[in-house]
Order: sequence, then C-alpha cells, then structure tokens
Amino acid sequence: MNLPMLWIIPALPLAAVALNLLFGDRLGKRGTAFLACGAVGLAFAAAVRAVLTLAARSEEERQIVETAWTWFRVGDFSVDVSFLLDPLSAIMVLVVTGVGFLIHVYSTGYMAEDPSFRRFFLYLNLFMFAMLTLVLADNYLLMFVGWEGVGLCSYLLIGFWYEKQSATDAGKKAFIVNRIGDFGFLLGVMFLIAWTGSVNYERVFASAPHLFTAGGTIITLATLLMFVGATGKSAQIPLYVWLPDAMEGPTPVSALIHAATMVTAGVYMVVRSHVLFEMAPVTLEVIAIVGAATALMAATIGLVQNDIKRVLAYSTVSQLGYMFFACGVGAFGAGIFHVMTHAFFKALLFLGAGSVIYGMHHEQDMRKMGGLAGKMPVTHATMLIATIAIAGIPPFAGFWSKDEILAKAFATGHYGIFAAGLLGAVMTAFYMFRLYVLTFQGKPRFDENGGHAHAHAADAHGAHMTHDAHGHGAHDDHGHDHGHGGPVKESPWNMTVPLSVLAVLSVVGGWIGIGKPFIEGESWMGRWLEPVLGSGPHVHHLAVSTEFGLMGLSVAVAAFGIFMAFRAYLQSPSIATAMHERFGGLHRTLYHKYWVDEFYGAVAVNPVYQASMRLWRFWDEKVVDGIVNGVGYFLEGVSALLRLFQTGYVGTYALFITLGVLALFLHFLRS
Amino acid sequence: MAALMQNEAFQVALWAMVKVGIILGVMLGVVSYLIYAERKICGHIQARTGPNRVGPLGLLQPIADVGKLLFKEEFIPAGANKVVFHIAPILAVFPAIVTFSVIPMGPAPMFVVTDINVGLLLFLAMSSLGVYAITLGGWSSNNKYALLGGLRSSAQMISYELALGLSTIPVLLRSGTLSLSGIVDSQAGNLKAFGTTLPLPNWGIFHWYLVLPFFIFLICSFAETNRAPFDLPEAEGELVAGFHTEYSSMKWALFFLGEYMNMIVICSIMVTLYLGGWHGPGVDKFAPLGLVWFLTKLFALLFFFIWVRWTYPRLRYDQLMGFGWKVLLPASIVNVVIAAVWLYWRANA
Amino acid sequence: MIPTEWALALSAVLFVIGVVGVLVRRNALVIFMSIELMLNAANLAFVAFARQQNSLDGQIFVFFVMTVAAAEVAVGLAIIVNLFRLRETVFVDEINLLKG
Amino acid sequence: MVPYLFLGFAALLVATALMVILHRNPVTSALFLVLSFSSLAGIYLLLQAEFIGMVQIIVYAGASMVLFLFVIMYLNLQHDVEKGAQIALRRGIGWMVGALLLLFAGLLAKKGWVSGPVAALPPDTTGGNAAAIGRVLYSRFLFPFEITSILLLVAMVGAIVLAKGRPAPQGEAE
Amino acid sequence: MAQLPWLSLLVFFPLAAAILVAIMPANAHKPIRWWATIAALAEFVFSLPLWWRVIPGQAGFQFEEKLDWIPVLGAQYHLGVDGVSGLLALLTTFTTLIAILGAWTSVEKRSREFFALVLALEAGMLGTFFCLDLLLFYVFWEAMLIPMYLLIGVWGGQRRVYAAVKFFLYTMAGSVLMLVAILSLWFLQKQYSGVPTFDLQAFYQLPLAPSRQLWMFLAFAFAFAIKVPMFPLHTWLPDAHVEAPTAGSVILAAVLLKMGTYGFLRFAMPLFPNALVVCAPYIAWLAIIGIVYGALVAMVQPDLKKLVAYSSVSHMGFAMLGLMAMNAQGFAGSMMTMLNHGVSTGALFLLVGVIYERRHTRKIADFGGLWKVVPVYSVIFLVVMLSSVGLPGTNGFIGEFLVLLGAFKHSVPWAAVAATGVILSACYMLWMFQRVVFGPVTHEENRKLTDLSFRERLVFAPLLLLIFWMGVAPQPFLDRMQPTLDRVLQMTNDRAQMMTASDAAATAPLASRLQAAPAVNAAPAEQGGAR
Repeated sequence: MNLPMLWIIPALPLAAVALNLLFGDRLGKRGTAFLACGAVGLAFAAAVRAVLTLAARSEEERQIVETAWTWFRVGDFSVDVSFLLDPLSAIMVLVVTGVGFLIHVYSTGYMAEDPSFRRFFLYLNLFMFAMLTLVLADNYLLMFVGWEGVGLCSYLLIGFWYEKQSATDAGKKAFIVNRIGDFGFLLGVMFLIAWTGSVNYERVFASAPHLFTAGGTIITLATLLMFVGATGKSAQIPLYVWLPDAMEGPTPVSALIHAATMVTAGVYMVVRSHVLFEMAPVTLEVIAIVGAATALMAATIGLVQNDIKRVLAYSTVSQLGYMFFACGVGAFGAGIFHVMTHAFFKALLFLGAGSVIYGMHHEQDMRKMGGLAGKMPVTHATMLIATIAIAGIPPFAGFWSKDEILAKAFATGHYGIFAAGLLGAVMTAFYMFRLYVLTFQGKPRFDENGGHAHAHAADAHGAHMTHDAHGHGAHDDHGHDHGHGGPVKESPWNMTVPLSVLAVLSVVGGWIGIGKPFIEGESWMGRWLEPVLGSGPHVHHLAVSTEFGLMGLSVAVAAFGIFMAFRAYLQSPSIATAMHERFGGLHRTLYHKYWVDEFYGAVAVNPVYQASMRLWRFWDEKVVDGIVNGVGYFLEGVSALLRLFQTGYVGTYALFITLGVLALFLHFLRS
Repeated sequence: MAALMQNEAFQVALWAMVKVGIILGVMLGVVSYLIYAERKICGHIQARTGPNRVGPLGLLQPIADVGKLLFKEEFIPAGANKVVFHIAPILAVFPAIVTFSVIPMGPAPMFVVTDINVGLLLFLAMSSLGVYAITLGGWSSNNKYALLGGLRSSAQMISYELALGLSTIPVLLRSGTLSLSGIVDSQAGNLKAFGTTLPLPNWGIFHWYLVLPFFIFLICSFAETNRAPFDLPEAEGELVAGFHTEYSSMKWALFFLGEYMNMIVICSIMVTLYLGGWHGPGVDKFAPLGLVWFLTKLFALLFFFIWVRWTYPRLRYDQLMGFGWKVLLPASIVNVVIAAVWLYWRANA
Repeated sequence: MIPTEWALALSAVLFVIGVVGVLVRRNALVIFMSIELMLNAANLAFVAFARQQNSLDGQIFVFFVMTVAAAEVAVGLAIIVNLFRLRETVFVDEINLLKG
Repeated sequence: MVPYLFLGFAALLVATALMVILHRNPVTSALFLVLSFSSLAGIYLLLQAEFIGMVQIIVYAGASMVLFLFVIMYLNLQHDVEKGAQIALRRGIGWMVGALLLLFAGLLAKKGWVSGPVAALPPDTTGGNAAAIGRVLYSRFLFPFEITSILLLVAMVGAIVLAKGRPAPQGEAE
Repeated sequence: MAQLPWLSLLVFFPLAAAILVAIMPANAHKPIRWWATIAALAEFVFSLPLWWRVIPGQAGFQFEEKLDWIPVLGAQYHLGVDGVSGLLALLTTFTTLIAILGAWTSVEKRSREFFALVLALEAGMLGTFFCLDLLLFYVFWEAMLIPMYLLIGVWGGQRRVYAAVKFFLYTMAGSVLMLVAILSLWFLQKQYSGVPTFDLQAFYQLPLAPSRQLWMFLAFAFAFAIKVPMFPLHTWLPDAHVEAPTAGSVILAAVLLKMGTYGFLRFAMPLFPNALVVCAPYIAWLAIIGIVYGALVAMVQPDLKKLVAYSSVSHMGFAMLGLMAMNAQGFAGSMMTMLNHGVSTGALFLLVGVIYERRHTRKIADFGGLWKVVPVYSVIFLVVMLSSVGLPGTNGFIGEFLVLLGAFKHSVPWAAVAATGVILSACYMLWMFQRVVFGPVTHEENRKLTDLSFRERLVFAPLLLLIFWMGVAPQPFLDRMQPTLDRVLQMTNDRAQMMTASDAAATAPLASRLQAAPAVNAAPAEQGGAR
C-alpha cells in the first residue's frame, strides 16, 4: 500500500479516547489498559510504517502531505486539516509514539491501584492525540490545535488528583502560563498570515524570503512572538515557572509530557520554522541567550532541591535551555538531536524516579531515601545509565547531542554561551549524581520495614495528601493501601520493561548523531534532516583537533561534576552541610528558586487581581452603575419636585389645564 | 303697525299665538270636564251616579272644584325647598302644553299650531321632561312618602319611556318622517294588502307589524301618565298620595291638571301614530271634519283610560319594573327588528 | 340668519362659565355639571360651524359628543356615588388620595 | 325675529349657566342646568339643527339631568358650605382665569378665526334635518355610530358595577 | 410550499403556541411543560430548513414576504432571511428549545405564564431577525423586551425587580434614540425619493451626506451597543443575568445579546458607512476594553452567574471587534463568535442553572469537589468551559481566531491588546472551574448532589455536539454566512465611496481606509499604527 495514512496515527489514540469515554466503565482496568496501550502501540506501528515509506523515497521527495478536509476558509484565507510527514516530523512522531507507548505500558503498573485509572488513560490518550496532531500538522494553525490540546491535557493530568489543592493550582498555572505563550504564538502566526496569507508551512517558507527582508522589524517581531510561545510551552525564562510545579501530576505524566514530548514542542516549532528564524538574527540571538540563561538558572536551582521529581524538573528546564541555545546558534539539527536523546534519558529518569517513588510508597524526598540500589536492581541500573547519559559521558546518548550543541556554539563564536553551557554541564553532572547518590547509594534513611510513611507524610507528595487531610476515613477511595505496610521492593514487570527499553535507547540513541570527528561527512542524523533543515549554516568548520578538544573538555567537566557529587554526598556528607551553611543566603535563594514565583505573584498576579477587584467594585458598581443609578436618582429628584404639583386635588389639576389653555392662547395670539 | 302686519314672520307668530290661545282655553275646559267624566264613569262602573249636585247632572262640578282649589290655603311644609316646591307643579303642566303645539288636530297648517319636522321627537323630549315635576315635587316636600313616590315615579317613567320610544319606531319606519303631520298623511286612504285595497282605513293599527307597538305604547302610556294600573307614585293606600302628599290648593291642582293633560297628549299621540289621526270619511271634502274625527278618536281612548283605571288593580313595584324591562322592552326591540326587516324586504320586493 | 360669530361668542362664554365652575366649586356634582356645560359649549360651536359650512358633519359630531356625554354621566355619577359611600363627601378638596 | 329669539335664548342660557355655577344648592344648580340645556336646544333649533335640538332635550334634559337629580337626592346633599380663605382664593383665581380666557378668546376672535370656506354643496336636507342626519349617520358615519353603541354598553356595565358597590365585608364598620 | 408564508409562520407559530399555553389550566404543570416543549421542538424542526433551504451561495434576502402595513407611512410587513439572520434564527429556535427543556423542573410557580412568555419571546426574537422594515424592526425589538422583562421580574432572584427595571430602562434608553434615527431616515428617504417607506432595502439605496450620518449612526450604535453590551454600557447585563431564571439567562445570553451585533451588521454599518469609518476606532477600542475589562472583572466574581455574565461582556467584545475590523475575517469571526457565544454561554448558564436548582446557591465558595460527586456534570462543564476559553478544536477558537486575525489585519495594536483576553479568559474560567469542580468536597450539602438526569443529558448532548462540530468543521457555517457578510462589506464600502464622492466636504481618506484587507506587501503595522 502506498498511502501511508498519516491521519490514522493521531486518530488511533483519539478513537481510544472515544471508546474509553463511551464504554470505559464496562472494560475494567485490564481492558482500559489494553485499549490505551494498544492504540498507542498501533500508532507507533503506523508511524514506523509511515516513516519507512518516507525513508524509501528519494531525498527530494521525502515529504508526505495528506489533507483530510478544509478546516475553515474565510475570504482568501483558508486552513486545512492536513498532515505532513517529513524527516523532522518523522523523528518527532517516532519519539512521541515510541516513548509514549513505553510510558503507557509503564503507567499500567504505576497507576494500577488508582481508582481513576480509566480517566488517567483517557487523558493520556487524548494527550497522544494532541501531541501527534502538533507534530504532524502541516500548518501553524493545526499545530496550534495540538499545541493547545497538549496544554489542556497537561492541565488535566497535572491536576489529575483534583482533590489536592496544590495539584489543581499547578494545573491551572501550567495552562495559564502556557496561554501567555500561546498569546505570543498566535500573534506571531498572525504576522505570518497577514504577510504571506497562509499558515501552511510550505507556502509560508516559500514566500517568506520574498516578503520579508532578512533581519527586518516584521520578521523579528513575528519570530520573537513565536518564540514567546515556545518559552511558554518549553518552559524557558520567563515562563518556565509552571514546569516544576507540574510535578504534582502522576510521575508517568511528568515523564511523558513534561520531559519527553510536550515540552519539546517549543523546540520543534522553532526548528520547524527555522527558515523564518534564520531570517531574524536578533531573534536567534535572543533565543540563544534565553536558552543559555535558562539552562544555567535551572541547573543552579536543581542543585539544591530535595524532591526527586523537582530535581528532574529543573534538569528538564535546563536541558530545554540547551536545546534552545542550540537553535539560537543555528544548530537546529543539534537541537532536535538533543530533543530525541533527552526524550530517552529524561523519560527514563522520570520513570525510574517513578519506580523509586512507587517502591518508596509515594515518598519523593530524597533525604528520606538512600541505599536503594540493592532493593531495586533494575531501577537502579537503568537510572544509572540515564544519569550517565545526561551527565554527558560517552558513549551514552546525552554526550553526543550535548557535545554537538556545545561544539556548534563554539564554532559559531558564541563563546559566552559555550561557557555557560559548560558550566551548566558541570552542574548537571553534579546534581544528577547527587540525585543518584542520595537515592541509591549510602545507607537507607528510612524505616526499612515500611513504617515511615506517616511520620513525614505532611511534606510528602503524591496522592497521600488527600488521605492525610481526610485521615483514614477517606482511605478507601484510593487504592494505595499497599504502600503503607510493605517493605521497599522492585517494581512489577510492566514498569521495569519500559525502563530497560529506555535504558537501551539512552545508550544507543545517540549513536545516530555521531558526526564529524568519527565518521566522514555528515552524521546520519544530519543527513536525515537535511531535506528539512538544509545543509545548515556550516560557516565555521572546526578542526578535528578542536572537536576532540571540546569533547574532552565536556567529558572532563562532567567527570568533575560526578566526582564532586560522590564526594559531597557519599563520602563526606559534611561537605554538603558545610556548604549549605557557608552559603546560606545563596542556598536559600536557590532553594526558593530565586523567588521567581513570589516575584510574579507580587508583580503580576496580585496586582491584576487587586485591579480587577477595584474595577469591579469601583468602576462597575460605583462609576458606571453610579451614573446609571444617578440618572435614576436625578429623575427621582425631579419627580419629587414635580410631585408638589400633584396635590391630589382635582381643582388644582383643572387649574393647570386651564392655565395650559391660556398659554396656548397666548401662543396663538403672539403668532 | 301695518308694516308689521305685512311681515310674514309676524303673521306666523300671530297665528300661532291665536291657536295657542284657543287650544289652551279649550284644553283647560276639556281637562275640567275630563275629571268630571272620570268621576262620572267611575261612579257608573262602581254602580254609583257620580257627581250630580252642582248644576245639572253635576256639570258645574269642575268649576266648583276649581273655585275651591283657588281659594284653599297654600301650605308649604317645613324644611321644604321652597323654590323647587313652587316650580314642580308648573313643570308638571308645561311639557304637556308644549307637546300640544305639534299635534295635528286636522289638516295642516290650519289645525296644527306648528308643524315642525321633528314633532315626534318633541313629544319624546317633553315626555322625558315630565319626570322632573314628580321627582322634584316629591323631593322638595321634605316628606319621605313624597320622596319615595317621586323616586318611584321617575324610575317608572324613565323605564317605560324606553319601550314607548321604541314602539314608535316602526311607525316612523313606515312613514319615513318625524313630522306628526307627515305620519298622519301616511295613514290616508284605504289599506292596501294582498294586492287589493281592503275596506279598512290605512291606519297604523291595521298594519300587522304595528299592532304590537300600539299595545306597548298603550301600556306605556298608562305608566307615563301614572295612571292605574301603574299609579304607584300616588298609591294612596301605601304612600298617602305619593309625591303630592304635601301639595294643596292651586299647586295640587296644577299636578292634577298636568296628569290629565298628559293623558290627553299621549292619547292624541296615540291617535296620531296608530289611529290615523284626523283621517276619517269625508275629511277630504270638508277639512274641519278632521277635527271632529280626531276628537272622537281621542275621547274614545280617554274613555278607555278611565275604564282601565277603574277596572284593574295596581301592580307591585317589582312587577312593574320587571314587566317594563323584561317584557315590553325586549318585545319592542324585537318588533323594531321585525318591522325593519319586513319593510326593507317589501321595499325591495 | 344668525351670524356664526354670535353663536361662537355664546359658545365661548358658555365654555368659560363651565371652566369657572370647575375651578370655583368644590362640589363634585356641580363640577360635573360645569363639565357638561363645557361640552355643550363645544356642541354649540359644532352646530354653528356646521351651519356655516353647510355640512352636517358638525351635527353628527354633536350627536357623538352627546353619546359620550351620556356615557360619561352614567359612569361619572356612579363614581361619585361610590366616592360618597367611601368618604362621606362629594367635596373635591377633601379628597386627595392621589397626592404625589 | 330669529336674531331676537337667539338673543333671548342666549341671555337665558348665559343666565342659567351662571346660576348653575353660582347657586349653592346642587339641586337648584341642576335645575338651572336643565333650563340652560333647554335654551340651548332652542338655539339649536334656530341654527337649523332641529334633530340635535330635540336630542339635546331628550338626552341631556331628559336623561342626564334626571340622573343628576337622583344622585343628589340619593346623597341627600344640602347647600354647599363654601367659606374660608382658601375657597375665597380659589374663587378669585377661578374668576380671574375665566376672565382671562374670555379676554384671550375675544382677542383671538379679532384675528379672524371664525371665517372659513363654505362647502361647495349644501347637504341634502330633503325630508328634513333628521332625515339628512340619518342618511349621513347610516352611511358615512356608520362605523363610528356602531362604535358608540359599544361605548354605551361599556358605560352601562361600568355604571352598574360601580354603583352596585361591593357587599360590605362582614364585621367591618361602614 | 413556495407560496407558504414560511417566515411568518415561523414568527407567529410560537406566539400562537404561547397563547395556547397561556390558556391552559394554571396548575396543569405537566401538560403545560410538555406542550411548551413540543411547541418549541416543532418550531425548531420547522426552522431547520433554514439550514439547507437558505441557499448558501446566495447573498440577498430570500423567502421575502411583503404586505402593506401602514400604507400612509410606507411601513410594510416585510420579512426576509439571509445567511446571517438564518443562522441566528436557527440559534434562536435551538436555544429556546434547550431553554425550555432546561427549565422543566426549575420553574415551580406560574409555570404556565413562564412557558408562554418564553414562547412569546421566541416569536419576538425571530421577528427581529427576519424583518426588513425598520418600523417593524423597532416594533419587534421593543416587543422582545416585554417577555424578557417579565421573565426577569417575576421568576428572578432576590433583586429581580431592580434587575428587570434596569434591563428595561437601559434598553429603552437606547432604542428610543434609535427610533428617532429611524424617523429621521424616513424623512430623508421621503425627501430623496418622494416615497415614504421604512423598507430596509430602500434605505440601502439612500445616499446620506457623511456629515449627517454621524449622529444617526451614533443613535443606532447606542441602542445596539447597550444590547451587545459594550463597555461601559454593560452594567445591566450582570444584574439581569444574575437575577434572571436559568432559561431567561440562556436566552438572554444566547440570542438577545446577538441582537446588538446583528443590528450593527444589518443596520448601523451599511446604512452609515462614513460615520462608521469615523467611529470604528473608538468602538473597536471600547470593544477591546470590554474584552479585557470583562475578563478581569469576571475573574473576581464570587457568583457563578455573574462570572459568566462578565465573560459575556468579554466575548461580545470580540464580536464587536470583528465587526469593526471591516474585513472578511473579522466579519466571519464576529458572526462565528456570536454563534459560539450562544452555544457556549448558553450551556454555561444551563450548567449553573443545574446546580442552582439543586443547591439554590450560585456562590462559587459554596461549591468545590463536584467532580467527585457529579462526574458527568463536571465533564460537560469542563468541555463547555474549554469552549468558552476558546480552545482549538472547540467552537470558541474559530470565532476568536478569526476576529483576532481580522483585527490584526486592520490594526496590530487592536489584535495585540485583544489577544490578552485569550489569556485572561483562561484565568477566570480555570480558576472558577478549579474552585467549583476540583478540590475536596468542602460542603456537606454537596455530597448529596445528584448527577445529571436523562432529560438534562438530553439538553446538553446537542450543545456538546455543536461545540465540537463548530470547532472541527466550521465550514458549513461559514459557507452559509459568508456571501451575506461579503455583501454587507461590499455594500458598506460602496456606499461609503459613493457618498464620499457625492459629499465634497468629506475627506477622501475615509473611503480609502475602508478598502479591503491589506495587500500582501502592504504593511498593516503602519496602517494600524496610525490609529
């Protein structure tokens, strides 16, 4: 069959959603799980098939467009619901469906005890649909559908445990912050429509060079606005604040949405629009700086967080920063490469963390873990692989992509950004191994027989919050009883298998991007992406020695970070405590995430709320209604005067009538 | 003076004056002897002889009565409204006299004071004014019997006036004029019906659709004139003579006069409307014969009035009102409709 | 022939008398009568104009006015009777329930 | 002759009308009103409106005023008490306003309000005024004429309902 | 069928039904609501042909009916339908059906009068949409007020009388001015053509000096702006909505507010194009202020209905902004927003009504954790809320996007500021949703809440269907409205040019500003920046 049937890829999860919605209550947990995973698995298969079809074509024809129907058409402006598969979206679609499938499988284990099991998979499938729409869309508006759709699912999934105030707060925050980004994105797209008259990628990119002057105001403005959208979705400064809070959601969600797929949508969008961005050097500069700053800042915060998921969240923010500054320096391919590798190892990290949390009966504070290596061997092994991968040790996946980014930054002369990247890499290695050490090494800092849970449940996270708030009375709603008494043990197979698969990917996933110094010509990845990205602005070709030097440098800094982590947290924990005390102010600042949330609250949220209140209470009820009622009161006053004429005596009225006649007579007499 | 005599308007006025004078004089005489006749007839009905002391057959009795009344003491009750008390009796006579001016007692213009073209309306107008005398008389006397009598009377008269008025409508429909002379003229000749000329005069009464109106009119006339069996305003037995309880002397006489005058007027109207007026054999040859015919018919009716008075008992008040509103009024309305339809159909046939 | 002006002048005088009656008297009945006077003044003007205009329309109008007046009298008097029952007075200056 | 009659009737009319509003006793007022209506009927006759004249008497003098008298008698009204500064003031204002009205009307009349065009065709008065009116009334004005019957019906119902009064609720003092 | 006075039947059938319902025995609640529902359903089915019989490709009026009404004035009973009014009429019949069905159990007192009034209101609304005669329009416009006034005043909440009077007087104040403008148009028309007429199509041909248009436009605009309602004439809306019974709110939001924008589209804009050009920026900015302001104020409302009411202010601001953009996208967006708002806000009011019926409170603080108790309700609430927020894939997005696009083409600042409304709408809606539906059950009373009944699900099912249909495949809707919108646009532009040309005093740039959307190479930023 020659038709790749792209539409079926997003349609499969959607069908699962519909089936789940209609018949979910009759399926049972098994059925639901089977339906959800099956749909995504099939989607993955369909995606593989489609990509194979694509790959079979010659390089010039590597583009499949399928139009389903015209979404809407107004005047000369028309939008189609149509899908595009090209090398770029192929990578994304494979990552999304592949990682998504694994995480679905994992979730069947992780969420097994949750009473809202069905709802979870419903959301998850919906998310898959939205994400695939985003990735496969062939125009900005359809992409926006997915864009907002994933935001919605993110909102729903973060607030999955809706009875928990912090979870719903976080969901709301995620959605609203994303909306701020979307606002920019939408305006950016409107610039494109206003000038090119279309939202179709191909047409926009084709006409852009003729319509815009490179580096001109319009294109800069448009791309900057689109980048605002990307910062919202991909958690960059200044809109990154939602991502750490998003950890309130179930851990598989964090893995899927807030690590592997959704958050990379911004990067994908930027890469997708590279034609436009390349025309706006100022924007690229801004992206590079923002990316680097985010990478650094998030890394610093990640250094001191104690919640295992929060550390990972900041690490995600930081890694996303890397991807952006890759784009900023023009290394779009490197950015996408990092998106892919990051998807593998970060998903693995999150799933591993989930496994740990699961094993620890919903304990997320790393200070209360330790020594889990023996108790959870598979989790430990896979986590270690992922940690090494993210730290940037060859030949693990993370090394290749991160190194390519740094090399590109160096090659294009962004030395400041390169330096920031290196610094970030040190910190990354440090905090990731801090996490590893605190969790798996050392002595267990918990009651090994499982009596720990309640002692510190107050600051524990996860679904227990509700339980504690309600006491044991409401316990039966949630099925987490298993967690309170049993010892720490390895997770079931449906959780460990995905971990293992991802671990393999975290090792080998980077190899497709092995380029210059090792092989001749472009890397496989680069060649694959060439139809989309072009040969890229390879202005500065680095010497092989420089390349190796850079690699060595990055390996060295990573190793330094790892060493420091082991030293401070395993060998002599006093160092860590001493550091905390030594730099108390700094530590507090970092621990409180630079007080950015508080800053936003004080600068934006609260004033808006207060102003709204005032608008309502003062402007609406006093001024406008005051005028309205004032008219009424005025008329009442006039009436009160006129009342005096209404004596109630007929005679008076008669007199007035007569006087009126007299007046009329006078009028006629005068005329 | 001669010039004045030449003035046509003056001549008309003069003639009118003369006629009015004659009629007034004759009227007063007729009324006096009507009273006499009433007493006489009443006597005979009751197997008495009636007045027979003053003059031959008691023929001077009316003159004696007038004399007595003229010299009787005027009595005005305390608390009476004097002005109204004085006016009321005059009002009793006034409408009757005015109505006379339009009644054709013979061929116009000789035997009619003024032949206005809304004569029938004038009659209705005047008869409606008749209420005042009784109402005011009863009210101004400051006597509850009088007041009750007055109120009864006015209610009765107003009620029956409706049926009375409505019963004249078929006549008008037939004659097509409001002028009484015109109405009389329309009754000239012989009755034509069934395609032939019948040996009957062409009087209203002989047209089938005027029979019922005639009787309604007749009944209403009793009520209008406060005569038995509708003499409730006076009702000696219960109201001590009703509205004129407090009246005496000449004022009482005026009420009395008014009543009889009204009787004459209404009978004249009846003659005019239904009984062919002054028409009768030989009138076309000798006009004054019309007067004779007219008076003959009139006196026959008057006799009938007196006859009825002494034959029937008085009705109860609610019976009176019920009869007026529930029988006579609907009947006369129905009759109007029937007559209208019939006349319209015949005119277009 | 009577000049129309005469009739109109008479009508005006009659109307003014009615107006003055309404203004001066306090007895509702008399006020009512004064109103009737005014209506009649209008009627007089109608009739006068009808004659001047050689048209019957004015008289027809008088006819209608009379109908209205008759209805008005019936209802008005009923109201006054009711009023008297309620307030024991027919003096309009003792009745001001509608005072604003 | 006719003008003199007119003047006579007019004088009577004005005099009786004045008496209506001057006399303290409502009954007397009513009687004067009857008189003034009657004189007005006379004027109508002089103005060649015989039908209207008669109807004037039937309707006003014969029906309306009787009703007035009934009511006055029913309410048993005596002389109006009309004393006090307020009434004097009212009287002053009333007469002044009346005088002004008359003055203005006179002034207006001077400006030639009265004259107007005369209809081209005089109405068909065969059969007299009443017949002529009948012809117009039942052709051109048939609809309004029929409407007046509804008006009268409504007035009748209204008057009955109003005059009948509500049955006094038990235990409530009159 | 061709000769059948279909539109008249559509207008007067509900009225007849209302009369029939009104003469039913007062305490026969069950038959009353059954018959009312059947009547509304019949009317809806009867109006369905509007969807396919109003030929999509045809711009002009169809199914015209013309009868003399007041020949002396030239007023006619003139009905007709085109794409715009057809869609709005469908929305009307649909909403009425939904509202009646939704009010089944909530109206306990005087149900007979209630349903009769709702049906009468439907007749008034349909008449307003169909009539093509200005005097008739005015009559229907005012006639609509009365049932609504009574619905609020009799079946409302605590301050119903205040709200009803406010609603009535506000609207009256505007419409009186409109009447004056209509009359002056009539006089001008008589002067111009010698034939007195109130016919709208005749007025479309009437040239008006630009200098003369301004006050007439303002009079019309004032009336319509109150109805829309535009900031700052919106304060009747929260009160009316809060006090009105659920069905009243639904109809008020879904249809009555559309009268304002419809009035602009049909009357104020094509009749007075030059004045429009002068006023458009101001109106647009007012609309933008309304968008932001409504959203901000909605955010702090403690009362659910008030929140939705203020969100209406915000959404209708979008509709107005789209009209003022004066281009195809803006118009279509505005029209879509009208329909969307009808569906979404109507549904929101129904949802509020559902819980109000159960709990007799509308305070947000009195709820919380509803998801646990009434999951089906909550899911529907979620979908409707997202539609109101304008999530792509639901109906809300299409309208908002097109409006913003239209506005953007006209002036970038317009779109930029208005787009913040998108953010703010998410803020207030999500926050409200969080407080109502999420969280633990904080009030014991809420534990006993029952989920949607079959009837209620029946009410919401078509609404949800519409939400997705209009979001995913809005083209059928757009196809139906666009020829008409194009015609209005064309007419407005043509008239503006014609009259500018005829009026030497007018300045030329006015008309040129009305040219269609900017060409590809033109710089909208400069154009917009000028304002």
